[in-house]
Amino acid sequence: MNIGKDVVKEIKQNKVPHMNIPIRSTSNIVYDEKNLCYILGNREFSRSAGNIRHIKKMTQLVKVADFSKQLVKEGTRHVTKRELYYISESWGEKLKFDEQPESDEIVEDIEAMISEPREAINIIPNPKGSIYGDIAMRFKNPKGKMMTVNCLDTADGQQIGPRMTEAEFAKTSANIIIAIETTGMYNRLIEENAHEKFNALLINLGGQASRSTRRIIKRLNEELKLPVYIFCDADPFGLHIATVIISGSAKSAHVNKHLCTPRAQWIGVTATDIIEYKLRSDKLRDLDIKRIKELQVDPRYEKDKRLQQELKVWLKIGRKAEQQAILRYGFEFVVDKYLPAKLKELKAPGIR
Amino acid sequence: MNIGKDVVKEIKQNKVPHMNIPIRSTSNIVYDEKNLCYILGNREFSRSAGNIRHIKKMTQLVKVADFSKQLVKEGTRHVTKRELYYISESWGEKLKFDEQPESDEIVEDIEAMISEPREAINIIPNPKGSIYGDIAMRFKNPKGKMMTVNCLDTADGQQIGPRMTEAEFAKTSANIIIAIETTGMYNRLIEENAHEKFNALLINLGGQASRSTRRIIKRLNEELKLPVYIFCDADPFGLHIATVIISGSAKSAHVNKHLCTPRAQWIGVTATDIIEYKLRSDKLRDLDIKRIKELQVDPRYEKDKRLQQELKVWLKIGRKAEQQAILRYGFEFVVDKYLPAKLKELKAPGIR
Amino acid sequence: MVQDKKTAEFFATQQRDISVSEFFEKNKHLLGFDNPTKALLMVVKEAVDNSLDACEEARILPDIKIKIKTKDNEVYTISVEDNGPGIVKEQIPKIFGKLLYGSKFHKLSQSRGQQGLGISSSVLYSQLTTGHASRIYSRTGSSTKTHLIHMRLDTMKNEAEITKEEILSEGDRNSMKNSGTRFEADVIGRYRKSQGVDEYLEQTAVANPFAKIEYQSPDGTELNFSRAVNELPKEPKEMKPHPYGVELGILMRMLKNTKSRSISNFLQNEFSSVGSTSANEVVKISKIDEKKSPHDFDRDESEKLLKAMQKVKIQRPPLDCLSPIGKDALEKGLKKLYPNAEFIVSHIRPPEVYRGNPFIIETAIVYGGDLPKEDSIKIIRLANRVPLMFQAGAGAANEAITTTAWKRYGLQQSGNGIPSGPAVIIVHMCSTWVPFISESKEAVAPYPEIVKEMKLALQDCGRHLGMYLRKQQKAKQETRRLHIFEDYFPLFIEISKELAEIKDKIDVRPLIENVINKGLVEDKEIPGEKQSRSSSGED
Amino acid sequence: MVQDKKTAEFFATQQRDISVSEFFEKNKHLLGFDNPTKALLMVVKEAVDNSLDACEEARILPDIKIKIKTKDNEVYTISVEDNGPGIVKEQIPKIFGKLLYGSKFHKLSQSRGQQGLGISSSVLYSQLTTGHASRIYSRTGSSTKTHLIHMRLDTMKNEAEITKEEILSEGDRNSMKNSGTRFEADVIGRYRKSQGVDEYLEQTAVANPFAKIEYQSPDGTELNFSRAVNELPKEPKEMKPHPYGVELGILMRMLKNTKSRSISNFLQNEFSSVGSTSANEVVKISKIDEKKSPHDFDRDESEKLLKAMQKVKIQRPPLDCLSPIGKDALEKGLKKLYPNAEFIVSHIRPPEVYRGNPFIIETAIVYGGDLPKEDSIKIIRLANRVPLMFQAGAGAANEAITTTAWKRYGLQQSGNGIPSGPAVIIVHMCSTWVPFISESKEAVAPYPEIVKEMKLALQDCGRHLGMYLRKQQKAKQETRRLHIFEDYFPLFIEISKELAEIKDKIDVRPLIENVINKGLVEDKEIPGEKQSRSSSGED
Repeated sequence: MNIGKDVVKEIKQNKVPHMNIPIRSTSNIVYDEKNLCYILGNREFSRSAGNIRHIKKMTQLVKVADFSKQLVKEGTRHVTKRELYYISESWGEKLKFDEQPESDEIVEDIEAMISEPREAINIIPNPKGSIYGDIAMRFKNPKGKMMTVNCLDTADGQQIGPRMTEAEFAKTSANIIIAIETTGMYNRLIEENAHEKFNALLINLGGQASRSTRRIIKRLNEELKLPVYIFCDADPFGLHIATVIISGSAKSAHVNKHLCTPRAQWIGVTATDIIEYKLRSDKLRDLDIKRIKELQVDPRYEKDKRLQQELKVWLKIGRKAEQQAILRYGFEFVVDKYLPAKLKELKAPGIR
Repeated sequence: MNIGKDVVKEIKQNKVPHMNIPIRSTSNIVYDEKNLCYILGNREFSRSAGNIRHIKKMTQLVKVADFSKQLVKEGTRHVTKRELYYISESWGEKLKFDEQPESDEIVEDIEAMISEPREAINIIPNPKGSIYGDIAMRFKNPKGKMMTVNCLDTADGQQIGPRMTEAEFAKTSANIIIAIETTGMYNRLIEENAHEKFNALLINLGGQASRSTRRIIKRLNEELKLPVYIFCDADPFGLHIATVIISGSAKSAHVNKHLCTPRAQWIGVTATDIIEYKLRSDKLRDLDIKRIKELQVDPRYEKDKRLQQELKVWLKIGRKAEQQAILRYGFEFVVDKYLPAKLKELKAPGIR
Repeated sequence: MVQDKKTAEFFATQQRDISVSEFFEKNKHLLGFDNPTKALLMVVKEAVDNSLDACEEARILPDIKIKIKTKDNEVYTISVEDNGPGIVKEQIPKIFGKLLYGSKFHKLSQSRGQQGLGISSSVLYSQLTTGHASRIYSRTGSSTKTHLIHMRLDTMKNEAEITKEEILSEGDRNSMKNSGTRFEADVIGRYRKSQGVDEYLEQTAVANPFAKIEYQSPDGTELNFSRAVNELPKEPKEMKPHPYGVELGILMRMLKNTKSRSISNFLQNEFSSVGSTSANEVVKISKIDEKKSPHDFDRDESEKLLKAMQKVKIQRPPLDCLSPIGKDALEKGLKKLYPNAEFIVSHIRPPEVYRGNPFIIETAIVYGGDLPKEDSIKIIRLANRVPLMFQAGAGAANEAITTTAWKRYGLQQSGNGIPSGPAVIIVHMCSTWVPFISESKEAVAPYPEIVKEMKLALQDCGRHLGMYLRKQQKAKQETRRLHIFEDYFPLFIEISKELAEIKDKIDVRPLIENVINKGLVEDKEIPGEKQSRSSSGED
Repeated sequence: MVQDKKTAEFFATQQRDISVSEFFEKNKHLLGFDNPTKALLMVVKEAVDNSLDACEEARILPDIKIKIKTKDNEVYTISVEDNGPGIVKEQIPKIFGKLLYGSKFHKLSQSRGQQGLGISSSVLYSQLTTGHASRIYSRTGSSTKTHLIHMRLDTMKNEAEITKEEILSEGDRNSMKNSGTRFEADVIGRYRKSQGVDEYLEQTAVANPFAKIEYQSPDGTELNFSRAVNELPKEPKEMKPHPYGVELGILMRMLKNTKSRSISNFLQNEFSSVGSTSANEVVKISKIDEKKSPHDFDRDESEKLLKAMQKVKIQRPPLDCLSPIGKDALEKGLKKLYPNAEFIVSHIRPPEVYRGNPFIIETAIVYGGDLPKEDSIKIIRLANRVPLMFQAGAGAANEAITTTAWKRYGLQQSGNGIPSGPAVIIVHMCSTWVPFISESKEAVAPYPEIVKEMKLALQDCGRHLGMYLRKQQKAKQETRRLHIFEDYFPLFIEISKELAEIKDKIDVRPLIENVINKGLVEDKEIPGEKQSRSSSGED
């Protein structure tokens, strides 16, 4: 972080200090063919300490940067954005934030300036999700001591929190990762021994994946070369969950390349599955239809024939289903028939 | 469960079979001075197999009862209410449920008839929450094998799922339990080593406590005689979270006595704390005020002088705060000053 | 600036009479000639109303022919012909060429036209916009010949200006076949299908089911309404004013002009519903010398008399002055217009009185068939058998309909709005004096007495509609009852056995037969059965 | 049933004239006498309008006294007195005792009364409800004496019926001091404070800031409006019709009645804005022989002439026939009525034309002071200086106000509703012919040309209001600018040093002084600064 140094340099040259901050609005978001996700373009805007609309924000920005620098140095503490907002009160009247969106914006400005997700400076998102399966994790406990835990030795999986997100992967026998949208289906797969049958790590997303979960999926994929399969509800929201894991969101374009897993694959439940398995379904809402039409022209998926085909089917049948609707065939069907067929189609390793 | 036997008995007597089901509407909810919570009264209504408005529901009820009886026998599977709804499709046109509220109602009818929570028949709520601290848990893994895990040996705590909820408590050094409303504050307390400082198990409620979490708190309290302290936001919703753990909710009057922990205590954040610690606060909404006024006349808390006093203060100041607002005094304040003062006031064991 | 003061004498030279024609010429929008679309309709409407009135008074079953032609979609030639009694030649210039001239104004009786404004204002509008004279053909019987009079209206004098007179020979193609009147005028207008002449004639046919109406529209299509009933309605009688509806100024004038010598005779002769008993009671209460001649009453005595008249209980006005459409005729007319309707009901209220004027409300509802299911219902408003085409939102019918709770009768309604569903509502008011909210007779003023009667009539129709719809509903359910029982009972026993882990064979057929035969299959809700559920759809 | 056919001859005996008084007696709601509350206001309004018209025409600064008394809250005695020129005795029965009589109807000029209906309908209503004669006092100059005439209206003849005549001696307490007219009538009415006489007079004072108005209300309170300006407005001139506003029927009548011998003279003499050039052009385009006498034009030639008149470009009507309140007088009048207002602005539009009638729109906005902050704004609608009290929702002003986007001018507005805030909006239309939507003159018809002018005027007032409100806002911000800079700059450098882990002492004071002295402190947004945020307040 050269933010502070740049300021001091300008002062010493008797200049009014300024800061260049990458623009995060949609106009400056571009698709990166190399990383296969949206990233920020080159455009920046400049804040000047001589502009009274900027000086307070700039002061708060260097304060937040300084604060998180201390956190990183210390090494055991993490704060959420909400905590940061409250802690700012201890900085006095001039520096404290009046509304949380103000501190949130500055955190994002810093992320964009340093080109790293905020987790790197110990400002963490609220954790959500858990992991189950044979993998030993090495993590630093709150007192700084290194410990190891195997995610198969726990009752219902390991909670993905700040320490888990940063853990080292000590050892695993798994071949693949299955990320599951709902807690219900995650528990189902545990109880049906899917982790053994597919030699898999099961990750419970608990709805839209939190940044911690996306980060750990990316790390498992890159560091251990484990292919990732995403198993969601058969609706545009489920598909959205998958696409965010795969290519990130426009909102987080400034940190996408640290969070997304471009080679992850969407298992379904697909629109074709709704027909083929005669799943209990509901009508698509207008919002759903709008979302599908957006995805049809999204540059990230233009060339994905399977996805495009499914989007067409969706519009045609006009219906959506939950992943648990597969239970109409009883408990075992999902691991005995549905997933094997899907994983085979996607050429997952170790599946005949 | 004698439901099936009673039916067969009546048939053999050449009678049209009927079922008596405790009435769960507000008119039949009474306060139980012994268990210190709301329970159902004695009133029941009768369904007759000769009434065409009843016969389908009765048939579905015996089917659900029979289905969960098989789950319990088998011993490794649990279903959520949503899963039950989807699974009912495999029972054919006559028995399947058209809408989830229909199956939910029947599950609750059964709970009321057998006077046990549905967890007892392996129909589980979605798990939420986690535990951190020194306690060894003995649980049965999905393959039926008994395993042990210590909640201190995990990175971010043990997820509270179906297996954790039923686990045996093998060993603990803890003196007390602190249940925390927000994930943010839970992580804060881990990172500030509250579990060591107070010799405590930390339980993350993640908002309103799920039934699994309430159940495990009750078991820890009863089986290990650990006193429970609940640490929430300073608003009527936070207070509500505490009161549901302590005395259950009207909605679950039929199973309250299996879920609530009457001796658990509310730490705060209290209305007085908002003033005393000058916490950042928001205006109470109309709904909040209505809730406070209801609590003032609730028979469960009529005699709780501390609570009544706080309710008065609340109405007077007309404001609410989040528990993280205490961070205005920095990271350590909550474990160095705030909680010690509170626990001392509530006479927690081992606190000077 | 020096102000040049003008004196009262100067102003006196400036003041003069304004003729009623000049007034309405300048204010033609007040008569409904707001714009070309409405003007076209108004001319047709005034002529048709006059024709129907003339036929009905002469006890002739009306046979009305309407033709509208246009070459340029700007100037329209309108022709309305009836088979009525015709008009004697001398009267034609007055009836068609003078505003405020007619036979109905000074009478209290139910009729379409009332104020003697309508047809002459059409002549006025015609000459104002096209400069053409209007043509009136009249034949008073088969023994006379057809007279044709071309005329304009001299607005300054409020008099007809005859430009040409002809007597048509029997062979002339314009000669009338029998007695009757034909009115022809050219106006600048605009023709449109909805809310225009077509709809007006359709509704006129409903209101006058005894009339035959043939219509040729500007685009050449023909619309014919044959008679739904073959009898004229009972002729409404003329009535005298009712004591409860008279104002002091009017009473004073009546006292001055009466031929009665005693006050008791005055009351009995000049008012309706007053017999000798009530007349004497009025005199007694007024404390005026009963021998005093009505002509000698001063203002204060008149006021005493008026107050006394209002204190004494006097019978309602006579009812023979009103002629409603009638339940049978109304329903027949509607059946003709809506041949595919599923259900038609009408209701006629007993006569009521507002401000001394007797009136009767009739309503009807048409349901189902081809009517659109989603739209707001269609409303047909009628006053003395004349359709009201504009200002639907302002009148009494609108208030009565929107303040009625239609949901309970099976129609959709959001808030206090117009209900929606496949239905038409008809509201008819007939009275010796319909209180319109403007001269162009576009809506009935929402007096509470009138709105109340409309609501009562609508509620009665609504109840019948509701009963019909519920009956339809019930029949469907009934057939499903036994079916359900036979379907589920064996399954229930089967699963219960499995749950109880009992393997015995149990034959449930006898029990089923027994229950069905004894009629023990129930279909009712049990108190307490509705379990409270604060939320639903948990995971 | 045997139907007794009635013949045309029989009907001829039934038909007769209807007098205009009889017509309006029966239809008094059309003149605004709908109910006692409104009737009381109408009588005051008609008398005050007449008084103001009389004074203004006679170039006398008006001094009007209104008294309303009641003993029983039922019968009200209304007295309206002015210092105008008085009325010569012979004219009194016609002006007060004949409907449709007056000096304004046949002229095109801006005046309050137009149709000669108002004051005589008050006499009519008075006798109808109380039976009393009305009293008219008149003195035409200090050299003459006060005449007092008691009269009723004979509705059948539409004529005054004088019941008593007096000449008052100078000492009589009812004698007028100078020239003027006093009108007294008794009516059945109901008095209420809001939307009644009090509010009408308040608005009249705004519209006529040169008038002095003294008012004693039925409950005894006195309300006095002194003059805001001491000069009468310019006297509006009478105008001839404009060629663009004439209809064929009218043109034909004008051709017949003209004294001009040639068609070119006819056009120049009988119409406004037509000179010899345009007259000749019209004749040329019409292709009619220019020597033809106007009296010899037939219908088709008249039509050709009319079409030619509409093709030729003719100047606007003359503007001296209009007399707006004027920016200065209007603002002064408002300042008197709202002495604590924070801001008053008015705007007067250049004259415009609808259907050949010239008109001017004036608007004003009063802001702040004691006006309620949360309510809908108050709207004062004026037409030819007369307040319009009813049917606020129907008229042009309402349409203009609700379709204007007020938010940008600093007033609250939800959807297309009446804006809210501490403001009053005044909309005045003056014209030689105001198109009312009914005779009772309750609202101006929303013709597009009129609504457009109203909107333009309102938008101008709105812009000034908006500028004022923004200026107020800006001044506050300015003072905070430097303060912020001096506050934060040293802190910013301090923390930056800490972040850079640089311990050097840096004196930033010179840089601060430098920036401030060179005026380099900025206050502007940078493009791109608004970072997109789809959500906020994450945990």
